[in-house]
Amino acid sequence: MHTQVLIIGGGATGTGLARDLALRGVECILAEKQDINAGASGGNHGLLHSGARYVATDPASACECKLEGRLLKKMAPHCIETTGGLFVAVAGDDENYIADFPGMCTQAHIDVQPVDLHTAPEMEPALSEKLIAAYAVEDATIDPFKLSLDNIAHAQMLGARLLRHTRVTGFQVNDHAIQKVRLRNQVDGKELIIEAKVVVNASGAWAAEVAALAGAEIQMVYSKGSLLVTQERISRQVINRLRPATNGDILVPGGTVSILGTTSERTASPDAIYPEIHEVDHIIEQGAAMLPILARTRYIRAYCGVRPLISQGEVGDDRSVSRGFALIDHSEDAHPIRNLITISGGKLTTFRLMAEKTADRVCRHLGVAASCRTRTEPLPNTVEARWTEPGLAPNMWIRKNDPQDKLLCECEMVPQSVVDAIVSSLRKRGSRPNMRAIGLRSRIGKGPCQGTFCSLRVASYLYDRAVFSDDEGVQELCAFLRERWRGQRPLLWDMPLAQAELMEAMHCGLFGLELEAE
Amino acid sequence: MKQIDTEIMVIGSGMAGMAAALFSAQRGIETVQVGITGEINFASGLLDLLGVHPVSDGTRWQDPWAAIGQLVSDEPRHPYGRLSVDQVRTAMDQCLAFLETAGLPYQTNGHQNAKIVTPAGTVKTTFGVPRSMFAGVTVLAEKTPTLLVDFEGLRGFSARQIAQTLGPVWPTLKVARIAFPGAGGELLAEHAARALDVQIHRSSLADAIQPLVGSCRAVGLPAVLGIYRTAEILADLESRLGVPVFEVPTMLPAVTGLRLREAFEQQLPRLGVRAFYQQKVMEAEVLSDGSFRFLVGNEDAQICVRAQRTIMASGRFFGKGLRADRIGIRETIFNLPVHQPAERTLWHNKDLLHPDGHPINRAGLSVDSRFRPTDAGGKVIHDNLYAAGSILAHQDWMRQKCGSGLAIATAYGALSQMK
Amino acid sequence: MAIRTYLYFPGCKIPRFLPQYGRSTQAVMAQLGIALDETELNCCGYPVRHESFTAAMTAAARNLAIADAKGLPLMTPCKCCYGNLKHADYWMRLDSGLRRQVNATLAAEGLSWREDTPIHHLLTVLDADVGSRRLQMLISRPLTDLRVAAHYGCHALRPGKITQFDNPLSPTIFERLVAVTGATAVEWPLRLDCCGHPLWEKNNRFSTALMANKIVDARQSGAQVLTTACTYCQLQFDVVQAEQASASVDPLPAVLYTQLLGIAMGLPPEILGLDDNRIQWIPDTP
Amino acid sequence: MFLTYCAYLSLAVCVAGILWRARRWFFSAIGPEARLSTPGQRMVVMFTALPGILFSRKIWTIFKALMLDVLLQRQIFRQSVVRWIMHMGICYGVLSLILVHALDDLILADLVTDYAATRNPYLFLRNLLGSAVLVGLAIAVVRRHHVAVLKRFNTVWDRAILVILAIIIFSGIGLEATRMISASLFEEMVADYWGSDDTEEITALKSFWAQQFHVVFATPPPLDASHLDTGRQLHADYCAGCHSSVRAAFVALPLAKAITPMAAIFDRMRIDTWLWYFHYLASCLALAVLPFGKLFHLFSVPLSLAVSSLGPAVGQRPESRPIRRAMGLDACTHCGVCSRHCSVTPIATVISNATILPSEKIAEVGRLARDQLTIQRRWRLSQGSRTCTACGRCSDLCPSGIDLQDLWSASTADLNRSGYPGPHGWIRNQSVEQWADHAREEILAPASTDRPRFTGNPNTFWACVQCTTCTSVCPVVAASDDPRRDLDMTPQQVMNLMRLELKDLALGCRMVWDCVTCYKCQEHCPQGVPVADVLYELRNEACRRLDPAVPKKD
Repeated sequence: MHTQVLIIGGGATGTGLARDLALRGVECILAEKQDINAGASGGNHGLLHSGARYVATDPASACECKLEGRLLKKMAPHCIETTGGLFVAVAGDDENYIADFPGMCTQAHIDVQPVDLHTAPEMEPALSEKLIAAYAVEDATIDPFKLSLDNIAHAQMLGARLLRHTRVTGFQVNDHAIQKVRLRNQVDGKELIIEAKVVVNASGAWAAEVAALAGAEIQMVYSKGSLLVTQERISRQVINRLRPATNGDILVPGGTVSILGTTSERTASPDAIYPEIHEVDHIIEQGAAMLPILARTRYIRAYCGVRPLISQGEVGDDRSVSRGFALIDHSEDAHPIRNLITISGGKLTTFRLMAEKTADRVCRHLGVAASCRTRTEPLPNTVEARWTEPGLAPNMWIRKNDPQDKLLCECEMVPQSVVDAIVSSLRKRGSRPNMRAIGLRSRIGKGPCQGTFCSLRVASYLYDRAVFSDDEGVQELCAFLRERWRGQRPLLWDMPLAQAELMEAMHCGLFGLELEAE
Repeated sequence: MKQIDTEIMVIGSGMAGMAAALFSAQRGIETVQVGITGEINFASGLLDLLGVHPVSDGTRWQDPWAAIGQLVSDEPRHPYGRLSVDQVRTAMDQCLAFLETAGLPYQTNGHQNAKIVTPAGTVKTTFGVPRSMFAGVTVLAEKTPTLLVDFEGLRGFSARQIAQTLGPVWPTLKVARIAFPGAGGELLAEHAARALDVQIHRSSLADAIQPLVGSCRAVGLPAVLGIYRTAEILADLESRLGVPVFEVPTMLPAVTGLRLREAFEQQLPRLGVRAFYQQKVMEAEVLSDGSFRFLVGNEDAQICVRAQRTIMASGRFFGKGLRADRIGIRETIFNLPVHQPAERTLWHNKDLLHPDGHPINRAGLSVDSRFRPTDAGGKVIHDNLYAAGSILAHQDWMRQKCGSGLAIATAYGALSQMK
Repeated sequence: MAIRTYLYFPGCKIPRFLPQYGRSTQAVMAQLGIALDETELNCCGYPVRHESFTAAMTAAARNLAIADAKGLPLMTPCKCCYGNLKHADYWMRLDSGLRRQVNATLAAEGLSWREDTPIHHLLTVLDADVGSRRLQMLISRPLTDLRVAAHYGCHALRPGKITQFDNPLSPTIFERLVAVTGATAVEWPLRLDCCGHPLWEKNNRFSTALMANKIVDARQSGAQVLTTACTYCQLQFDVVQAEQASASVDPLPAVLYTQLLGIAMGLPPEILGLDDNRIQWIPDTP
Repeated sequence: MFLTYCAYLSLAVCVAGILWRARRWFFSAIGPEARLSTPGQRMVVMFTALPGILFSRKIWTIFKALMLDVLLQRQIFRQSVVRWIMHMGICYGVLSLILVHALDDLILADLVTDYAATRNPYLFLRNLLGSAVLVGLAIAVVRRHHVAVLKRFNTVWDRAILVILAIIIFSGIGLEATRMISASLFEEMVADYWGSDDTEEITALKSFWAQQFHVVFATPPPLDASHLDTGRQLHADYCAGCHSSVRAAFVALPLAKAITPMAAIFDRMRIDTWLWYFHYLASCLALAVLPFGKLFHLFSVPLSLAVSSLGPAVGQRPESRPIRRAMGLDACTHCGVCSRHCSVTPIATVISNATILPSEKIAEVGRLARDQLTIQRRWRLSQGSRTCTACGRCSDLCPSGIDLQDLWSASTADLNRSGYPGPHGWIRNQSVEQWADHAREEILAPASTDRPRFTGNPNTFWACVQCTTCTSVCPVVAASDDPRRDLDMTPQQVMNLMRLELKDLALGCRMVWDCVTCYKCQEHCPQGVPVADVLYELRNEACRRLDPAVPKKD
């Protein structure tokens, strides 16, 4: 295959870059070794930062956040809920920090309004009585899956190509330029070669790995962050702990649930990471100080992501490492590679800016004059990406009232028609539908039953629709349930434990999946 | 408050509780049974004895008795280890005999395990199979040309899925999908079963299948052939279709489990068991004379039960016999010591389908040779307190495929070893 | 034996729509030497539960308060009344807010709800307070070789934790009482299901479908008559069935338990109002 | 002269009014049967039926009813003796006053040769009857303001009727008293009936009248024996023929004595003449308004009782039922007995809707029949009607013999037909979607009573493991061959909507309204989710949102 630009990595940056380039009329292919947002882009809060969180450590990127946030609210309103946010401190928090906070915000040009301690509980009844300070900020929430899916969908409409489950296995580098890129399809193992004028390494936490394949060197720090999903929505707004950034100090509402996070733990590699039990307990304890109900409420899922932090060799907490992004043009390395660019670090909030800057650099390499259009061109709200929105499926299902359209997932009320839509959109883009892909693009399996019942219903439905054949269903079931399990395991006590027992009783006790699993 | 005196109090109305109440009533002992019919609602209806050992190798056994022998020698603390093979056999026989009289006949593959198809397309190793399903065991074994029928709107059951999955081993398995007579849209197994029970649509069902049979020598259907009149319905269909008809297990909760539940719930009170279903033990205390006093009810306790002996068959987490918080696992009625992993990180493997299974599933009550709960030091806690069923430690019924056998046998064991 | 007195709660429907239930109950109770206090009471609240939970509870609680003031146990022949009175008893005990609100309303009449007002259904009175032994003694014409399907009626049975009527999943009280009359209680799968009356004149298709299922099942199980101990259920199985009866299927007679018992006690059918039943059942008398 | 005109005018008004009321009996179409016949047909039916009744043994039943229930008012006597005394006092007091007093010139003057209003027994009777009425009025007032149900709903007419009667009686007594003491009147009489100008004799007569008849003269006459003897003599010759002793006026006399001090002023003002006009006009007014308010029951109740003595409405010919209902509406005296015994009265203490009470509902039904109800009041009436349990107590107890139960079923049928079938029907006529938009929570003010106890509280649904048991055991879902088409949703799906905080979508869903409340779902739920209670609560919530009277947020 030939193309102008090969983008490696289908996270927020990669998909954003694909769209940016496509809008500039640059031909590109995006290769993702798993699926959209498989890495940090899918393993975060879905928080559109006001910037106030970084005023102490990194005023520059704090301001970046503010501007990008405001821009995204205009360009992609359908991915964003403008909840507003609160910074709250409780008895025992660092008095000096609280005192300096407003000042630091004004210096960084971040807008904050002090909220008096009587009105704060009216805004958010779940807040602790030990409240000692509260400030209102411009926080909002963003659906990262919808965002990336819309970005890539738009890019594809404009001619970009997407290769899911396709991993880069090597580069053929002759006289300081990548000639060929070798890739392998993870599903059927087929090898393929891509010749691209410019290769962009947007593989986030795997950037160093990928660069290394081309012989380039990047100093990178892996910082894992774990998050918890509560069963119900606990607050209307985003709630931040008013203290130097640390663990378990942000609660972000997301549709009908809330997301509590996060931790920061060094890991040796970005692979094989899990939300660990001690992290979970730690987050809950910390969060409960702000919102006591967090100690009692039911959690339905835990997940984690790895923050790719380009290290400038500093020491200390990874949070103090710049959250600003790193755009590395390897043509300027000691051992230059003329057509390799690495973009990494940064935040979800600034993904567009990162894409823009990268695209500018790419265009300079290609000698293309076209300028960025993502500042002015609103992101189209594509149909295939909308099913990740909680409550949308039941709404459509009820209003459409088609007697033949049965629910496959009862918890989140996802009907057959949604599965059909996702299957056909996947096929339209030339990729094979599987249960995890469908799960990623809908709410299936994201409710309290965590796949206990919907998994088999979806599998058998896909057999009926001849999407599945032979015995692949069994492996699909195993894979889907294993995927769900990652996020359940750290939360298995009380009710969820009973739920999990029921799940194992059916899928292992009755179906004996453990005996079939590869 | 109502006051009741009894010899035996059975706590729990899952498989083990039902079996315990049955055996004790059959022995003519005064019995009170209390429990929420949670777990048995989710019984598959298949009576496992022992299918897999050791779980880490996933070795499946054709001869459950031999398997038990092996298991007991490898894992002496396994509840089966507290029983002789004969006891297990007698327990099973007595239970199957009861089910026969209760109008829910079972069949076994002689003394061997049986293999049966699941809705996921996998093949399950089990022991006691409802007679309405047994033809399925035979045709699977002989790979008979068979028509597997499924229904429109019955979610989670696709004949095509089963046939595709078993294709390599059972090429002669044909499939057909029909609309369940008189039903459009979503179909629930229990509703289909009730409709067939009250004779609605029986003939039209046969008429719908008839033309599809062709050269097939057996017909399989999802397990919806009635709850109370299964034998009658089956005979009816077979005579109309002229080939053996059998049921295939469905997703849980399944009609086959419901039949078990109904058989026990309706028959036990008739055998003289004073059953308080859907009620919990609110308070339990051990009296100085070694007997027990229970307050039974719900938010507000209504009945006071005094019992000489007590059998705990209160199940695990789903059955609410055990309860876990972030710190550890408790037994919910007497707060008995629970054998459990040292900390929560050890409860579950990171892989759901890890061959070793999850350590927490082997947590529970350790018991002495007479099924009396013991503390860590092996000391019996109350002379007249017994435990049976899945609440027992050192077993993993889900992975070993020994749920029902364990429940029935340990219930029998506990009873037969009372003084 | 000493005459026991109950505060009689006939409910709203009996006087106008099912007088035979009232008459037969009176007659049987007289035979048993049980006195019924007929103080005027108000609606049990069940009909208004769709509209307002609080209103339903208030109405019920007022009756309980009156019973309490008179110091009499309350007895109703209607399962729906029984159910709602029990609901009130339960929620008033559990929900202090409701208790305060309701008692405030009752105070205007100098009444107030207090715990532990005994609430009985006709059947529990016969089974527990009178007892089958004493009933047995009064049976002069056992209904041998009559096969009866006992219909339980939902609102007395469920939710068991509130109504405390009998084991909600496998009750036996009605079969026991049928056996007392000398008749055989048949086993029929749908015995615990709904008669369909709550939907009558709201959704007649479902209402009659539910009834039809039960009747088919009862007949299939060999029942000659179906017996009820609830005003609404009887109205459904007698009046509605009679109205729905087509030429093809002959209806299954529905007899009130008090009528059944009365006949077995040798009381004349007129007193028991057997002729008032829309679907005639003539006991084969020696 | 003027007064006579007034009298005839009010009589005319009265007659016209009666005819107008009577017309309604045929023209107001209440109940489904009304659509089967025209007013004309109904009239024909009634008048053709009349002879059949009058010349049959039925007439005896009617006669008995009239005797016992109208004349002796047995029903009222049974219910409360005090009320009976009240009613008898007013009823017979007023009627006999009309006969022996108001109409004396027409009746007594002819019957009795030497009739004079100032002679006994008439003088005494007038006082007696007047006081009887007063006693009745007193009881009525007390009752209206102390019986719980009544005092909440006193209408203008309940008060007006009492006020008018009181005015007539008091003015009458006042009139008698003032005339008694009036000197001017005395002189007029002397001039007219005696015509002597012998001052000495006149003085003597004055002395006697001053002493015996309490006339008050500007200059008090001498009261010595000789004057009095002469006075007595003259009185016997000229006055005694028309004037009995005023001691018989046991009400007016004390009053006369009481006002003696003011006699001179009163006499100068000729207050007696004013009172006379006042008394007369008040009576005319009473006559004129008679057909337009509660007073009409003088005619309508006997009629109603007569009709009801022929048995309940259902038994009668369909054409005659609407007539009877209309008569029933007229026969209501708003005495409140029905509401005092109504089986659902306690419910009206929680649901504030007067039309739950029969005594209030009947008036509203009248307005419904005359098509005078706003949407909101129609809805309230339909709520009042569906709250009725048809226990029939009201019909059994009504002293006016109105078949209220029949009236309710008729009006309920009318409401259903005119688009007020109550929530069950109402919801059925809309799709879930329309519903969700129609009754969104945010457009409503929060609930005052019946705050949701299960819905809106995530804990209610936490335990759910999605096992579908609630749906599997549901007999209604089982009865449907296509649940989605018939019920929109299954119980489990309703529970999940609650968990997902999409309550608006659940309210209009037919599963909620076709639930038979058999509680199987709740009983069988392995996790103790109160499924049926939630469905019940959703109905409460929907009823609240349906009620047009519920305040909307601005």
